[in-house]
Amino acid sequence: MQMTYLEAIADALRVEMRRDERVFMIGEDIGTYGGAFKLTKGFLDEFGPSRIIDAPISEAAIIGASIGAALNGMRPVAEMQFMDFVTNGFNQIVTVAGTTAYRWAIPVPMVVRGPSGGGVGANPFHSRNSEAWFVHATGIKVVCPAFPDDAKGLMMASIRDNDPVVFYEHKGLYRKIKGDVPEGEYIVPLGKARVVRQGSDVSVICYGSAVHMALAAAEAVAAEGINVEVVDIRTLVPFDEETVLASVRKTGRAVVAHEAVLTGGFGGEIAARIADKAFSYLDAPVKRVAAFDAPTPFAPTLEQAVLPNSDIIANTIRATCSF
Amino acid sequence: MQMTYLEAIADALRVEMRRDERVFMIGEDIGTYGGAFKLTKGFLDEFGPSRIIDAPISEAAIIGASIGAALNGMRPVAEMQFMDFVTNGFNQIVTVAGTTAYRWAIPVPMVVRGPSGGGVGANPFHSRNSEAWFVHATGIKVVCPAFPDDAKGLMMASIRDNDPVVFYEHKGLYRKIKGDVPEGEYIVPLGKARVVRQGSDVSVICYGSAVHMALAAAEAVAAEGINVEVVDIRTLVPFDEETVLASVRKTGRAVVAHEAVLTGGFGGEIAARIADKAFSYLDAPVKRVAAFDAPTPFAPTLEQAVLPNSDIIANTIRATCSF
Amino acid sequence: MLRYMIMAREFDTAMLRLYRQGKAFGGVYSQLGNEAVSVGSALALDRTKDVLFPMHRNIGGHFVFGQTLDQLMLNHLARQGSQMRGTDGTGHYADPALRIYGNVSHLGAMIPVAAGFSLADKLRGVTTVSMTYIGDGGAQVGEVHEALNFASVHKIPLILIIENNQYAYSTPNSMEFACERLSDRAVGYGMAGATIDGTDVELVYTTCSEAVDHARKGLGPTLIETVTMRMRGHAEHDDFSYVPKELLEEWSAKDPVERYIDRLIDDGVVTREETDELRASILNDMIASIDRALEHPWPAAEEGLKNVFMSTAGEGH
Amino acid sequence: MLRYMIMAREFDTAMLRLYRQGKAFGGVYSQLGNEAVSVGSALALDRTKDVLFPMHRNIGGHFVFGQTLDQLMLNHLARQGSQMRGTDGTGHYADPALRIYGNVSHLGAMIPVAAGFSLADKLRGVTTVSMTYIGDGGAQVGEVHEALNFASVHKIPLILIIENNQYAYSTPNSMEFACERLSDRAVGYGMAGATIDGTDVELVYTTCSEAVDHARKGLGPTLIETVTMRMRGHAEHDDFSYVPKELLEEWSAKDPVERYIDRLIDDGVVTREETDELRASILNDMIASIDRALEHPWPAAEEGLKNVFMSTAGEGH
Ligand SMILES: Cc1ncc(C[n+]2csc(CCOP(=O)(O)OP(=O)(O)O)c2C)c(N)n1
Ligand SMILES: Cc1ncc(C[n+]2csc(CCOP(=O)(O)OP(=O)(O)O)c2C)c(N)n1
Ligand SMILES: [Mg+2]
Ligand SMILES: [Mg+2]
Repeated sequence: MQMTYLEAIADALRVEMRRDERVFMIGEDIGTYGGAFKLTKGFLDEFGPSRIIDAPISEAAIIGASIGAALNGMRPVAEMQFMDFVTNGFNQIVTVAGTTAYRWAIPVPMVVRGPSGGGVGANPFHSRNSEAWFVHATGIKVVCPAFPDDAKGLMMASIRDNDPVVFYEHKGLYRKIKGDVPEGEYIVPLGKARVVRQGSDVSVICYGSAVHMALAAAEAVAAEGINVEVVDIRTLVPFDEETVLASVRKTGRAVVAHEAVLTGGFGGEIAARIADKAFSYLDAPVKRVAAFDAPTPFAPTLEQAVLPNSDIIANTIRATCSF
Repeated sequence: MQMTYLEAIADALRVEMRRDERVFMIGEDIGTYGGAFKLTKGFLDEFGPSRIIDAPISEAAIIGASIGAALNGMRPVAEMQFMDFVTNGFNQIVTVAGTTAYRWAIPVPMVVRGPSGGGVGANPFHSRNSEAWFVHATGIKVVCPAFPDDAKGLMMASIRDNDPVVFYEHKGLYRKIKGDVPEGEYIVPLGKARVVRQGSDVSVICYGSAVHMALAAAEAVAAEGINVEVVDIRTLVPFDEETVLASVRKTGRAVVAHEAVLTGGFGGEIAARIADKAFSYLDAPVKRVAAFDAPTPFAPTLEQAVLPNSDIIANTIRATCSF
Repeated sequence: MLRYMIMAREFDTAMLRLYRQGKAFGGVYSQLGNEAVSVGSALALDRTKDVLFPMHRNIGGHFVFGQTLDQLMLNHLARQGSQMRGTDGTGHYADPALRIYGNVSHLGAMIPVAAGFSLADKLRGVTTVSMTYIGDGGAQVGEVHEALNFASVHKIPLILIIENNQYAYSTPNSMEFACERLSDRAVGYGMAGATIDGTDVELVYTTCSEAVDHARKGLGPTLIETVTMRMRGHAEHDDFSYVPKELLEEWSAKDPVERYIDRLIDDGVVTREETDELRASILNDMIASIDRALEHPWPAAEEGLKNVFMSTAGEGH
Repeated sequence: MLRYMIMAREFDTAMLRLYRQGKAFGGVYSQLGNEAVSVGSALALDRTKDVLFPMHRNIGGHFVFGQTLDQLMLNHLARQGSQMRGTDGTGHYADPALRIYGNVSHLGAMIPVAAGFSLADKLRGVTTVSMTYIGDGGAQVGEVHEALNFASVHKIPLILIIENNQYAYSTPNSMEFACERLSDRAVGYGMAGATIDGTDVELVYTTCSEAVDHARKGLGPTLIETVTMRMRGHAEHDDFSYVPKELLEEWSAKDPVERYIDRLIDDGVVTREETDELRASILNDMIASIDRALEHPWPAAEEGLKNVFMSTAGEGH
C-alpha cells in the first residue's frame, strides 16, 4: 500500500496498539489535536484517553513516566513534539533508561520518538539531528529510518524491543517521501543495514535524510559511469558493521554521509571502523559529508549553506573515485 | 612549583579571581564546605559569598544563571559536583549557551567544570566521560587536561575565552598526578595539542586519563624497541588537527585512546580524520582503545574489565607496529 | 500606553495579512488577547536600567523598549540586515543596546538565564530587574522551578509573568496543571505572587510596578499570573477548533485593546475618531515596514558559516 | 515497627563499624535521625500491592519490604551474588519480587519514574501506590516539579516524602529554598500536603496511611515534608563541622529510635532489657551478615561486559 513516511509511522503505531494492550502513547498535544504533525490523528478516538495521554509540557516527566511504566510491564511510546526538546528529558534517557538493563537486568521497553532534522525552514531549535548523543550514551538503541516501509517496520521492531529506543523521524521526509508499505504486522529487525542501491565503484554509507541525497547523487554520477552502492544503515545502535564492511570491501571506496553536523557525528564512528577494518581494501580515503558545524539556521539561504546536499555528495563521490 | 592536578586547577581559579572581578564561581557546596573534593577550600574566606555562590541543587539553574551572568559581562565558573550531573543542565548548555554566539553575536564567556571519569570505584553515576556529547553540540569548547600545568594553563585560558567551555577534570588525577606548575598567570591556549613524548614508530593520540595510560604503555614497549610518540590533544574543541596529522605522517601508525566508551566517542572523530587526511602515510590501520560500551560499574573487578588501561594500549601498539 | 497597545494589535493584523498572502516564513504566533500583559508589564520597567526577556506573544514589549518597526520586521522575517543575520527569526533576537534578550524555542529555558542576568548586576551592587514570561503550559517545565527557587533564595530581582491564556497549543489548563491559580506556586518558593486579569492593561501595569518596587527594595522575585485568552490558534496553521466557541465569545467581550480604548473614550481622553486614525496609521506604517523588509534579500549564505564561536582565545568583550 | 526501627539504627552502627575498619567501599550514608521516616512510611504501604522507591537514607524501608539481611549486605557491598552483579552498590538495587526499586545518584530522577510505575497500573485499572523520597536539597531539582505536576494532573497515586534533615550535604535549608515549609509546594500542584515531625514514627505512619488512603480513593498524590536532622555527615568522609553543635544536641533529644523505645517502655509494651537485647541481637546478625558478604569475592570481571542491553529483538518479558 502506498503511504507517506508519516502515514507509515502512524500505521505502525496503530497496528501495535491494536495488537498489544501494553502499548500506549504519551506526549504533548497528541490526543485531541492529533499531534503537531497530525501523526496521531484519530488515535484518541480509537484508543481513548488512557492510551493516548496528553501530558503537560514536561519532557522529563514524559520520559521518566514512560520508564516507570516500562519497568511495570508496559510498552510506552513517548512523543517529543520536536526531537529538539529531548534535551529537556536528556537526563532521564541517559541516566535512567540507558543504565537500567545493566544495573537491574529489568527491561525498559520504551520508544522515544519525534520529528528531527532540518531543511524545512524551521529554526535552530526545531531542526537538530542529535542521534549521536544517544549512540554514545550506552544502553540506548538509536533508529533513523529513511523510507516509509522501514519507518513502519523499524517502529514495530522498536516497540517490541526490550530496550529503550530513541526513534528519529525526519520531518522533511514526513510528507515528501511515499512508498509501498506492507499492511498489518511488518517488522524490520533493528541492527540490519539495507543496501538501497547496488553498485561497484564506491559505497555511500548513510542514514535518514542523507539516504535520499545519496540516491540523487548516485543518479547524478551514474551518467559519468560511476556506479554507486548506497547503504542505508537504518539503525545506529545496533550498528550493522558487517553489511557496511562487506560493501566497502567490494567497492574499495567509501563516502559516509549524514545530515547531522560533522564533528563528533556518527559518521566519524563509521569512517573510523571502515578505515580500521577494511584498511587493506581501501583505494581511497574515507570521506565524510555532513552539516557544517553550526546550529541549523532559519533563513533558507543560510540553511542551504549549512546542510549537506546531493551535489556535495556527488562531488565527494567524484573526488573519491578519482583519488 | 610542585602541585597536584587539583591544586593546579584551584590555583588557576584563584589567580583569575584575583585578577578579574568579573570571574565568580557558582555551584553546590563550594563555599563553606570548599567543594566535594575540597578544590575551593579557602575560596569563600578570600572572595566572599557574592563571588563564591553556594547554589541549591539545581544544575539547570546554575548553568542558566551562569549564561545570564555571562551575557551581562561576567565570567562565571560553574561547578558540577560531579560532571555526571551536567545531564540535568544539558539543555542549558546545548540549547542556550552553544547557540548564542551564532544567533546573537554576544559572547557567553563561561566555564562549566567538574570532576569526571572512572577508575576510582565510584558508580555508574559518578564516573561518566561525557565530553563527546558537547563536541557534537556546536558552539561549545571542550577541554580535558591530563597534567597539572596544562590543567592550570587551560583553565586560565578557558576563563578568558569568549565562548562557553566545558572543562573536564579527571577525578582520578586530582591527587595522583603532581607536576611542576608555573606560578601566577599561565596560559595554555585552547586548541593546541602537546607532544608529551617524542617517538618515531607509532603515534598514540589521546587526552585526559588516557595520556597517563599511553605514557605507561610507551615505557612498556620501549624495551621491545618500539619508539612511541604520545600526543595529548588537551582540547577536543578546538581540535589541533595539524599536530596530530604531523605526528602520524611522521610515524605512519596511529593508536587513538580515551577513557570514554568506544562507540560514538571522540576517538572515532580523530581516527576518521587521520584515516582521511593522512591516508597515504598510513602503514597500518588506525586502532582505537576506549572503554567497553557500558556504564562504568561499581565493583573494582568489573570496573577494571570495562575501562581501558596501559596494557591494552601497549598490546594495541604492538599489534599496530607488527601490522 | 495606547500607542503600544495599538501597535501590539496591529502588528498582529499585519502579520496575519502576510500569512494569508503566503509570504510569512516560519510560525506566526498571534498576540491577540495578550496585548495588555505585554505592554503593561514592559511599561512598568525602567528601560534604561531594567531588562526584558520577552516570549513569543510579547511583541508589545519590544515596542515599549524602543524597537523600531523596521528593525523588528527585519528580525521577524530574518532578512538581510536583521540583527541575527538570518540565523533565527521571529522574536528570538537580542538587542543589547535596547536591553531586550529574546527567547529560544525551548520553553522555560531563558528563565534561569534572566535570573543570571540580574544576578550579575547584583554582584556589582546594582539592581537590574529582569522581566520575563512563560505560558500556562511552559510553566510545567523543570527549569522554571529551578529558576524561581534559585531566584528566591538569592533574592534576585526577577519578575516572572505566567501568561495563562487557557491553552498550551491544544492543551487546556486542566491537562497542564491541577492547582487553582498558577501564582499559588509563589508560596512554595517563598516569593511574592498574584493572579490578575490580564486583559486590563492598567491593572497589569500597577501590579507589575509593585513587583518592580519590591524587587528594587531587594525583596526578591515575584510571580504574577495574568489570566487572558489566546484568541487565535497556537500559530496560524492551527484552526483551534478544540476551543469552544462560547469561550472565545466570552473573552472577546474583554478584548484588552478595545476595552482600554473604550475606557479612554469614556474618560474623555481620546475620541473614537482619534483612535481609529491612530490604528489605521500604525497599521499602514507596519505594512510599509513589512514591505520594506521584504525588499531585503535573504541574508548572504556565508553568514551561515560564521560566528559559531566568538573567538578562539582572547579576553574581555 | 520496633524491630524495623532498631534494624534501621543498627544497620548504621554496623556500616559505621565497617567504615572505621576501612572495609567499606563507596559512600556510607548514615540513616541516623531518619529511621522513623523510612520505617513509618514504608509500613503505611501494602507491600503486596504497593511499591517502594527508596532513597539513600531509607534502608529501614528495605527491611519493611522484606529484604533479607544477607541480600541487602551483598547488594550494599556489591559482592558476588548481589542483585546488581556488582554493576552498582549501596541502596541502588531493584528487587521486583519485593517491589523495591532503588534510586540512582541523580537526585530527583526517579520521581517521574515512580509516577510512571503507578501510571502503568492505573491504565490497567489497578491502584498501586508508589512511595518515594527526596531530600531538602534534592527537592530543588527540576524533575521533581515536573513529576509532581504530572502526577497531580493525572491523579496518580504517588506519595513523595521530602526528608527535610536541615542539610543538603553542607548546604543549610536557608540556601536551598526560601519557603516556610516544603509542603507549601503542594498547593502549587493542587495536591494534598503536610509537614510533620519526622522523628515520631507513629505520626509518620498515620500521616502516610492517610496519604495512602487518599491515593487509593483516586484522589491523587500527596507531598509530605518530614522534619528531622541528619545526625552525621553527608557520608562518612564528611566531618560535618559546618553543623552547629547546639543543633545536633537539640535534635539528639528527639532521637527517633530512643524516643519510640521510651514510649513503648512507658506504655509497658516492652522493657528496657528486652529492647537492649533486641538491639544487641540485631546488631550481631548484621555483623554476621556483613562478614558473610565480605567472604563473597567481588563479582567476576566478565559481569561488567554483560547486559548493557536486554535483547536485540524479542517480545514481552
Ligand atoms: C520544552 C518545550 N517543549 C515543547 C515545546 C513545543 N511547544 C511550543 S509552544 C507550545 C505550547 C506553549 O503553550 P504555553 O506555554 O501555554 O504558551 P502559549 O503559546 O499559550 O502562549 C509547545 C508545546 C517547546 N517549545 N518547548
Ligand atoms: C542532580 C544531582 N546534583 C548533585 C548531586 C550530588 N549530591 C549527592 S547527595 C547531595 C546532597 C543531598 O541533600 P538532600 O537532598 O538534602 O538529601 P540528604 O543527603 O540530606 O538526605 C548532593 C548535592 C546529585 N547526586 N544529584
Ligand atoms: Mg498558553
Ligand atoms: Mg538533606
